[in-house]
Amino acid sequence: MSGIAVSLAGEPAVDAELARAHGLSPDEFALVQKLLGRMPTFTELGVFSVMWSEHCSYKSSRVYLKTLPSRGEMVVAEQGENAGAIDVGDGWVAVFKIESHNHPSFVEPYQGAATGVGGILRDIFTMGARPIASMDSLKFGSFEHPRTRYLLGGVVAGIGGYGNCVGVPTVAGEAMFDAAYNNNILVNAFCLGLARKGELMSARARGVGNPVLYVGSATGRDGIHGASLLASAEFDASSQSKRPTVQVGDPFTEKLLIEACLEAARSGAIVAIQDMGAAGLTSSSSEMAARGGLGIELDLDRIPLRQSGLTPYEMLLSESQERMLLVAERGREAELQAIFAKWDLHAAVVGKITDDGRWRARYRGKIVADIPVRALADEAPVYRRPAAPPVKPPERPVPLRAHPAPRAALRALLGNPNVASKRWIYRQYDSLVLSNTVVGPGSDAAVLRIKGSRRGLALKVDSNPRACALDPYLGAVSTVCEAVRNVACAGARPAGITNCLNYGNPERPEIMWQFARGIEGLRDAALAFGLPVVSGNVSFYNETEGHAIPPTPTIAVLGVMDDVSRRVTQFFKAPGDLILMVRSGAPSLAASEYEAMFGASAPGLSPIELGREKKLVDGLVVAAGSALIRSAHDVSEGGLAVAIAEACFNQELPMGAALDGVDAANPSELFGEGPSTVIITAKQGDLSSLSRIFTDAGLECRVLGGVIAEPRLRIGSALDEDVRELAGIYEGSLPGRLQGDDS
Amino acid sequence: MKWGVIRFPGSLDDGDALWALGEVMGQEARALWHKDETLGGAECVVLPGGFSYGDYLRCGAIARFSPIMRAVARFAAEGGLVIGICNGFQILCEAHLLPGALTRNRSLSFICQPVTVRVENAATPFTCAARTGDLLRLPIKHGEGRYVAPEAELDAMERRGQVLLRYVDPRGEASDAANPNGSMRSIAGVANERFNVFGLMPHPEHAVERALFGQDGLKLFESIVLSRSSSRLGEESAAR
Amino acid sequence: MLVKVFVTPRRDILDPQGRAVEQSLKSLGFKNVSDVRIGKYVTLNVEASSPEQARAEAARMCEQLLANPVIEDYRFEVENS
Amino acid sequence: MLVKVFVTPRRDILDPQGRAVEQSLKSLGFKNVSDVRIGKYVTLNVEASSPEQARAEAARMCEQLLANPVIEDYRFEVENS
Ligand SMILES: Nc1ncnc2c1ncn2[C@@H]1O[C@H](COP(=O)(O)OP(=O)(O)O)[C@@H](O)[C@H]1O
Ligand SMILES: [Mg+2]
Repeated sequence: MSGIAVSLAGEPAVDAELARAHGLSPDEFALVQKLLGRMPTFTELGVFSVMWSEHCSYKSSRVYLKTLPSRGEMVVAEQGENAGAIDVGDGWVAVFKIESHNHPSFVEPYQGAATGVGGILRDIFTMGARPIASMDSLKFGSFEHPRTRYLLGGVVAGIGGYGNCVGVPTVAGEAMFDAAYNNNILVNAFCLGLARKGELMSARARGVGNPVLYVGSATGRDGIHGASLLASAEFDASSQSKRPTVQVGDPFTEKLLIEACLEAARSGAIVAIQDMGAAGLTSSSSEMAARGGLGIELDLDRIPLRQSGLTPYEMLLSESQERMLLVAERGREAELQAIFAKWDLHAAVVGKITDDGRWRARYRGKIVADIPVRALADEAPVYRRPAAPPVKPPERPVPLRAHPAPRAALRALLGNPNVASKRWIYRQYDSLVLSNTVVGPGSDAAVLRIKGSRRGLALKVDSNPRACALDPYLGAVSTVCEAVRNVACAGARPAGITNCLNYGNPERPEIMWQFARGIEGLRDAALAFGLPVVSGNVSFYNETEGHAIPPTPTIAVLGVMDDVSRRVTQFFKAPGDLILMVRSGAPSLAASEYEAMFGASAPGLSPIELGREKKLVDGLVVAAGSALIRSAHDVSEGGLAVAIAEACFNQELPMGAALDGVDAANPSELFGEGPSTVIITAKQGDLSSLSRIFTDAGLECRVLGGVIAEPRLRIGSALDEDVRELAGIYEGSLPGRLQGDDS
Repeated sequence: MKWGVIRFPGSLDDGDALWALGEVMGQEARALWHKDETLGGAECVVLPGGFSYGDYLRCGAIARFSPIMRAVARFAAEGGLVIGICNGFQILCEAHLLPGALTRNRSLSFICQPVTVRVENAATPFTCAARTGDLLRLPIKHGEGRYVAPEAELDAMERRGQVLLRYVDPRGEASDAANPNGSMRSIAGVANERFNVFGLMPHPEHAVERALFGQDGLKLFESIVLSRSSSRLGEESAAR
Repeated sequence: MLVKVFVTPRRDILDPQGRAVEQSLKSLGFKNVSDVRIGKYVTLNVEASSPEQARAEAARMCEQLLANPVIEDYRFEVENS
Repeated sequence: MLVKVFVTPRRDILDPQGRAVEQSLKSLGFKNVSDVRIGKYVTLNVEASSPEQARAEAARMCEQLLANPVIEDYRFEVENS
């Protein structure tokens, strides 16, 4: 059955040219006609173009994503629902996901980043979980680039502006500056929510005849074609009013939506619910219907509008923020409307669930779209695009002639914005609201308590584009290892992964190859740690004028602690404690910050043995659980010397360290990065039990020296530095570069 | 004693205040809804932190017209105890229950960090469990916390002892560097002339547990409990 | 009727935003700029039977909500639209 | 010369602030109010030899800093002062 649908007066005629302008390839346009059994109407063409866009359909990545391990004992909801969920014990499930908002943030940093936070929050509370923490992973161009300060200031203010206003603490994140992102910054936002087990909401429509309700902000012309046709000059130029407009966030409405939706979820009157994200009304309605194997009918005359004169095409494609679509139990509409009214939100009945498997939209007595639901969701094209390694080897920094003196290198590294304190960023975020943050930003991973339970959750997000540029497989593996290790350093057992895969144009074989290798790395590492990948997001086309960003898989890990009082921070605690180093292999300067600053001196990345990585992480968890660890810090950007310095920077009372067990003449020992290395401190009396945990596992575990009261950092005869001075360099770097923007 | 924590649309730290008062301190604390017209018998009303009505136009400007604010004004006029924290402070200023106004931080950015404040007058219901000169470590988290008022009014307030908390350095000295937001005279918290309404930018409700931020915030809530129980004693003996 | 309201920070009150913008303008090369002040510009429509009535309403709106006299001055214009 | 700049949110762009203020005005009894938009009102002095020169500078300041063309429109006036 082809259904009948009509174009409206004044709408352009649908032909191959218009389809192309909508980003549909000739084959795709032919497939549309075949699935419909006729020519699409103008509205239908718009609907197909967004639903089949890379952003909504995952057409280039789907075959790869299927290879990721998504199952596990603790997994409650999997890929396919809006976010993954994991059973964390005591009747609680954690729901978490990370998503990109790269291009919007480049165009308008404040609103782009703000609406990125808003979107990921909705993915979480749409599942019936209360958002309890956010993280942000940011990549900017170098500070020499004229737009970097503006973008950094705007993005950070936008994340804070939104997150602070909805009352969800931003507890951790990461930030990096590199010329490779000059023209394509990355803004990846993560959100974690908690729900009672058994109370998760679904996005699967049920019940023929059930009403469809629209809740939240009215629909405007925001972001029409934001998801698909960002660059289609001819089409844009045809009409000023059709220019995609920047989406502006309204965190206040979002806060009301959170409260109202969670209250409505508890009423039991909601059958299914989904946020209106990319391709707003279209994707939320068709995806809910598709999951339930049903049809849906929308009455566009009832859609709340912000301005008059919106066409069906615009209503269906609008990406106005702070909107939710839900399917209610028939007869309980009024009950739900009363809950939303309590929160000053309007809930309008805009359609119903049908049994004919069609996605239908009516407008002023006419049917403007009538499409098989499956055609929009399941029958979207899927591509296995050509993938091939690049012909040219990856670019390397200029070779290093002579190593700088350790003292100079350490100071330079501490002042390098990629290593230096990110306080300038995170102090613009409320990290305290909700009274759960027992370890906030500044230590390796953040730790939250769960009120009314002894348990805690640890979380961190990481990426490692330098390593990914050298080797997209090993880079992805090492990124997973780092995020897992950060969570373990806090004393938590890693429990699940979410990822945001930022790559260039997938139509280029070398990008597709990077992506494929990245997925393999993510998969192998997840399998080795026994961790499910519960959710994720793919962001392609991160390139400008043929220059792609380095492959940047961003990995966030959630860990669980049975006893949150056993949490560990990275800071040295007391003089007299022993400083130990545990590692899984020898570090290398390849792809390190040292190399980026001073020049290339290493042939390639060190290999990673995942079995040893897992043993190291398991050892950390066991040792923390037995209270044998006083502090633990992951060695990452800047290497061992930087990690030791960071551990000395205890905000309450700076500590010192005296190390004799380091080969200070070897720059890769001091500044190398690479496979796992962790700095641990312990009481003298715990040394043997602690080191046995690691040596029994076949790992290198060495005493490097001890914590001293005098705030000095001494490494053999190579270094003897005043810790307060080093802290000044470390803390002063970002504020110094942003002078004038802040006091 | 009985506490009421008002929940405005956009209140965020209401749950934290209820947690601190109810779970940590064992007080009888309940949420009050902004559309209510009464205070449900509360002996102290808390206006919590957050972004009421998105803090659009000016912080607290819209919330002060909530129905419950008429009850709060009446309660305050009768001598009832009212404390506004952060956004609550902003609302109380907008409602003219406290003098002055809170404006954009000198740095123009939101700041979340620990501060040290000095108790300037311990002879009030909000500070009586402390001593004048005591230092408290509390968190701030706000974008608009720069306290301003006309100089002449500030002079009068200082004379009457209405400045209850001032930002200081860890040694207890007020200085420009220790002033996180550029507040006039480093003011962090003020009371009205009758000393029954108090507003402050730092968050005592986030400093009540050792595991989170330390416990210095308890001093302020304990003061209120102490002053209530002594005034209740006074009322009882007067009745007898 | 179209009401335009101009809300400006009071003279005696520090305007850090104005100062920051002045700094930025100077560093962009606008050396001969001074006294930058940043206020609010509110526009609204009010259905009123006469400009006088619209003006009276606008004055009340400003006093009650749109401006805070402790820190701001205001001024408004009414236009037939 | 005194330059007055009026920055307003672009028509199609959501103005949550304006919406909240409109709601609030209505609940204060100003039922006949609509279309509230909130923008910025920037005043500054510029030393210029002629109104034309001042106008040219003002235009450049707006484009470079005072307005964000992605989401805002602007308009300005120059007065001899
Ligand atoms: N953009 C950000 N937002 C919030 N916190 C951040 C951000 N960037 C860094 N941080 C915090 O600063 C600390 C150091 O970050 P990072 O260098 O990524 O840690 P690590 O090297 O251990 O992975 C962490 O506590 C992290 O959460
Ligand atoms: Mg790091």
